Amino acid sequence: MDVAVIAKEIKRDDLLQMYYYLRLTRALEDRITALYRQGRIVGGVYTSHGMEAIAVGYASALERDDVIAPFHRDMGVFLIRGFTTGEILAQYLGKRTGPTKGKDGNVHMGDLKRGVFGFVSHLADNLPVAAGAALAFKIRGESRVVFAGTGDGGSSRGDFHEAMNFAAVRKLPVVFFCNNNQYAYSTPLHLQMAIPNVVDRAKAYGMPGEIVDGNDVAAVYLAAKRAIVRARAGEGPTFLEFKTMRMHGHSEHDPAKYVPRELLEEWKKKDPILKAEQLLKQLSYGDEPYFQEVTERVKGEVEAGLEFAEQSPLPEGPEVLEGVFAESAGSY
Amino acid sequence: MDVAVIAKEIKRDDLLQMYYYLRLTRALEDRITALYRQGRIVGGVYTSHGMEAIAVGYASALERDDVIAPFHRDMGVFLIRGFTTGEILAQYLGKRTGPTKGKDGNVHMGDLKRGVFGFVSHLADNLPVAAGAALAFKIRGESRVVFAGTGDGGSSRGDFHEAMNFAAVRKLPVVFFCNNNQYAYSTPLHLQMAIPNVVDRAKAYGMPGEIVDGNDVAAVYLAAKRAIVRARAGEGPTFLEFKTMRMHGHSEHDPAKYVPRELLEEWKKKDPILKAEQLLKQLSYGDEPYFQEVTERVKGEVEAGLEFAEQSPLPEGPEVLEGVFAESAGSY
Amino acid sequence: MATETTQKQQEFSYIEAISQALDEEMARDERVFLMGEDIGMYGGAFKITEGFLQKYGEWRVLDTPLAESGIVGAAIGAAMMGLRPVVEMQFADFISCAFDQITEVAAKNHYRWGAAVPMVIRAPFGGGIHGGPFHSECPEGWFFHSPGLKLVAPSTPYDAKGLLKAAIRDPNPVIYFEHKFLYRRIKSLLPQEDFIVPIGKADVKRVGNDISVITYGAMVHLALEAAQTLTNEGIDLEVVDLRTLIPLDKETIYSSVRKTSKAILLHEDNKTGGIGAEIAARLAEDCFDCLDGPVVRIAPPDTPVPFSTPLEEFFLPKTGDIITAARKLAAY
Amino acid sequence: MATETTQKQQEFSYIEAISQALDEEMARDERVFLMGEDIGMYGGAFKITEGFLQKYGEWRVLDTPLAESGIVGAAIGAAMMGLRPVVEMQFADFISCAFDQITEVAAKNHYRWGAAVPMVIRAPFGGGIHGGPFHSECPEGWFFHSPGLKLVAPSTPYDAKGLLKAAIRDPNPVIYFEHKFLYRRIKSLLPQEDFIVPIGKADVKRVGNDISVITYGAMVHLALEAAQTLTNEGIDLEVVDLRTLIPLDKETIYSSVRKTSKAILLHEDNKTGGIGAEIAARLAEDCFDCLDGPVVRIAPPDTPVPFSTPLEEFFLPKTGDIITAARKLAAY
Ligand SMILES: Cc1ncc(C[n+]2csc(CCOP(=O)(O)OP(=O)(O)O)c2C)c(N)n1
Ligand SMILES: Cc1ncc(C[n+]2csc(CCOP(=O)(O)OP(=O)(O)O)c2C)c(N)n1
Ligand SMILES: [Mg+2]
Ligand SMILES: [Mg+2]
Repeated sequence: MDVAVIAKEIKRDDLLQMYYYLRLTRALEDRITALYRQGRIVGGVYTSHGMEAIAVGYASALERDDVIAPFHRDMGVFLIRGFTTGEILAQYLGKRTGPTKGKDGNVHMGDLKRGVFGFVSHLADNLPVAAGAALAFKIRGESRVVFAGTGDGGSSRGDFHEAMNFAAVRKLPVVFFCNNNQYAYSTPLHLQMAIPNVVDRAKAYGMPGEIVDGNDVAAVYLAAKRAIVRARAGEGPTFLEFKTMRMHGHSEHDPAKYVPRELLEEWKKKDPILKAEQLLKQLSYGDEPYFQEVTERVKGEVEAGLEFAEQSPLPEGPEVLEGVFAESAGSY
Repeated sequence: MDVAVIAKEIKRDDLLQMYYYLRLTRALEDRITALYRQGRIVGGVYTSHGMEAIAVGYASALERDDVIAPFHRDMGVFLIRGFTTGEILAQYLGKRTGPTKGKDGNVHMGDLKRGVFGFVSHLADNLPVAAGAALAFKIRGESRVVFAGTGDGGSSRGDFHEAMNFAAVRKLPVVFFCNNNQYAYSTPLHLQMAIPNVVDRAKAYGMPGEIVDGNDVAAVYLAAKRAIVRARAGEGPTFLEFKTMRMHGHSEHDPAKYVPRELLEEWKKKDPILKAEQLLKQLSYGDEPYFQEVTERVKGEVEAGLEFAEQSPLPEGPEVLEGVFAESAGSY
Repeated sequence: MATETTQKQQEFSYIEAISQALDEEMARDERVFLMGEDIGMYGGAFKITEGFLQKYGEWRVLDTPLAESGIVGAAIGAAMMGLRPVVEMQFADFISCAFDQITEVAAKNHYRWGAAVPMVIRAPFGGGIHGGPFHSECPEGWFFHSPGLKLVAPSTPYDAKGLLKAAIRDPNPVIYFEHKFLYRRIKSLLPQEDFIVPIGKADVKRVGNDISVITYGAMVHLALEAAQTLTNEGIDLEVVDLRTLIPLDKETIYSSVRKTSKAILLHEDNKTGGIGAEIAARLAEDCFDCLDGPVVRIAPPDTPVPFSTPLEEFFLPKTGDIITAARKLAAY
Repeated sequence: MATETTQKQQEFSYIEAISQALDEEMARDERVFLMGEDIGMYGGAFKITEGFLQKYGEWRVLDTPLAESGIVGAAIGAAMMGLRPVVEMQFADFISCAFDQITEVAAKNHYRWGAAVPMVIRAPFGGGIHGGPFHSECPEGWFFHSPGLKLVAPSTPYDAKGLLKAAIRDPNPVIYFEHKFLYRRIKSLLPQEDFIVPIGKADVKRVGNDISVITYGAMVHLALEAAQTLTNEGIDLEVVDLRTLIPLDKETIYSSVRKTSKAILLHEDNKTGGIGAEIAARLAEDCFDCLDGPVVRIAPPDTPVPFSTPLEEFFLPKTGDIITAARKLAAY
């Protein structure tokens, strides 16, 4: 990205805040990974390691009353939407103070009040749901937007097709994105699709698409902004393909031996935090001591969160029976 | 279509046979419609009236050991594959001598021995199934091809997406087609998709696509041939969009008031039988007396079939219990 | 003459009751909107929403692409944001295409992360109309097993109207099984004022002392017919109309069986895995001492719904089956 | 020492038994092939097919796109042509995405038009592994209701191997529920020669006189544990392992209950609509006179499977539940 363009298009504070969230995401997920290795996490761990710029970039581009249906590597979304490190770690430890009160695990957090949909494991299931939220905005005449994601893998599912098509026909204010991180679990792209870019799928719906460097938080932010503006203007959905690379295993138990070392080496150089620091330096918004300071700060926040989570109570057995049915429904 | 090309590419006998099947399809379905109006048909009636060239054209382009997963307006397929008018009318009268022995109705006929898959109401469900049959051919190293169809409506379903994508990834010997007849039941194209042509969907799979005049049996035949040759050569699937118009209601109970009269008038001039007769005349393969003779001949076949069907027994109640499970499975 | 006219004006068919409920709820609450295939311009395959598009406009009566999963997903999203979507399946059979969205997203969202999903899926179900295996299904058995869903199935115009209103006002996902066979076959008076039939309450449609026939949907009328015939023989059937399948009204069921000591479970759904199984289990568990004879299930055999008339007649439960079973049970 | 080694060589875990069955059937019959996500290069999420790609090649071990409906549909097509596909669901939970293909196409093809569909879907199911609502489901209850499907669920390495072989050789669609919790937790000796466990035959895993515990899958081991404890109290449990859920082995169930006069139905599937309901209904119908007490169901409550440890523990049936119920029933 052209530094001059960035300087013009993104406010300094916004960039610094994105850097902070990149760092916070990294610190939080690294801590979760470490806890996982110590056997202290309940269930599996899927991280956005090396892909943090996607969630941080697009969530920063949205307004507070926009709605997000995050993908399963979008930790940044939760942080930006005000889920505390304590709440999040409580979720990973199965504590009652987590956003799902122990009912569900890991990244499956959601909260309508904070405009984040709980992730559904069944990949792509939340895409039609996101289109439906956008439909609600359109019906009510609100100028709000929905941001909803899938992976390269999830884009093979029928619900992807049905969601994209419906959103395009009705020109709904929704932005779909794909984190193309080269693999679906162990499956490389060429066994998933016969097209060079996932964005080629947008044409099938009459929807504009864009390829974006998913490791460049500024690029993600600006592409998201463009799509959001378009959606808000009533011009309908956009599809964004964020090119990136999954740097860890599919989940933390997976050594990912199927990924060529060279590929990882190559992408390591494009680490989103590294890129962000280079940018901040070029713009003279930040320097090494500053980066150090932020790194320390987020570390503290993670540790404080962990303390909260560890001191939080586990749910009690009979809580199983609560919440199958809703007593009332709100408006969001 | 250029008459010289047709003369060169299609044998006289093949063209005459296609004309015969067009006439037979028309006569059979018109008879079924008349029976329906008399209340003599069990269940609903969906016809290919005005769209006969599609099934006749593509089924004529296939070899006998190729397999077809027809769409629900492809009566010509059954006739070409040797389903007699008697069997077919027995099906429509719910008789035991119909291909489904009364278990299912109308166009839901199939027979593995004759290489025709029974239609599944749930539109697009048979597309992944067709891809799977093509996979079997590929695995066994056979040079057979599968032809499988949907409508413009069915192309919105997730199974369309999953089938097309899988077939493209594995370069399976299957040809997908869409009969784009402007409507899905009452729903016009602009409420179904935001693209000008259904064929635009092929690009999302890295699959070549072609738009074909669906009312020109020679054009359908030649386009099908090209796609079949490609599939047989191991080059993978093709998507064909046959442009046409549904000239009756969705089913015979539907007066289709939502279709503008002018549209029907316009398409009436492009009637596939009319077109075929013009072509045969241009090529001096046929003249009015000949057309008259064929028309009479097929009428006789339909009436003979009706006699067979009417004299056939209905199934008996306890036959309900037969056939839930297979005792053995064959190889086809 | 004058009174007769007045009375006639208040008599409505089952299908009219459904239309009225939709119309009144849409007028009452602007959050209520409709989605489905061919429900707008065409007024729906069964004409239940005829005139609605003109009255409420294209953003409250949405003709959708042919994509059940996408439509249901979109309804979930809109419901979570605070709207009250009512989705029409053209036939209940096609709900299989939306199964994943219903069971994994709609049913679980509130339990998992507290997001209420106030939506209704209308599913025209059942046989007796020569629909064959894809247009006659009773799919309710598929959904007993997904905690978080409510299932209702009215048997009269009164219940049809009152339950649909209750379903629309419920904060949970409700599948509303409306029996196609009853649409135009039964009429009754409806109150002019607003009313609901509460979800979760069965209704004793006929008080009797000897045997409880526990049933729902079209079968209620069969049970009432059988009861009529059996009075002459001194066998006094009580007909319990479940109305709601989930959550079951155990109190009404148990108190009926406590009185009669004998139970027939009657449904049109396949025998194995139908709601009859669940009720039999609960009786055997909670009401064992009050049973004076075997719990008899009357239901179709475990086959798809066959097409041809003699097959479908054999398949469907008949008044005679109830009479025979009741005689045997009375003599037990 | 030498004999110990020999014995050890013949002792295999449940997961090894599954791998062996697949390997042996692939070696025995070249029509057998595998499809699924990450089953090739990676050897499957649970490593069941590790080394298979190298041994059998990419056309008999197909890594597929992430698209369950498309994969199952393709398997149906390949099966109809004469191959013997075995599809792996990565987790049983994702079978909801293929629900339509399974219930509408696979289950009905033979009944409707005589096309056998000899295929197997392997579904790793069940809880106890901190999987939460989307990785712990027992979806078998969804499929009782679709005539044409067979459902099996082994509890031991012997049954796992024998039933998988039988399923692969069966000419019908079979869903094979393999319990994830048992994968590496139980071992047993396996015969060296080829053997099958016939579909449709239950197995009395422990002979006893006082109460029949009818169960399957992981719960079999709980029942055996409870039986052990109860011997000291003079309560003699008979443990009937269903092994096949559809078609049910009524003879074995009834003859056990005729002997003991008391039945506990135990499953990990949700209580409402589980197979326990069906068996209770059949007992109440066909075996009423032989019952000397209520039919007790032990099953999780009607909620999704919760994530956090204390919740999941509360949710899952425990040995103590069986003991308590058995004591009560014995005293009845
Ligand atoms: C419908 C469905 N099938 C299978 C899975 C199991 N699964 C979880 S993540 C995953 C791979 C996802 O790949 P992709 O969409 O590219 O996302 P990534 O993890 O690479 O970000 C698979 C197969 C699932 N979650 N949902
Ligand atoms: C999954 C599914 N949903 C709904 C229907 C009901 N239905 C039958 S045909 C039809 C319209 C089909 O339109 P199209 O695919 O364009 O085919 P055409 O009839 O125009 O040839 C609909 C909605 C169906 N058969 N399957
Ligand atoms: Mg990926
Ligand atoms: Mg059409």
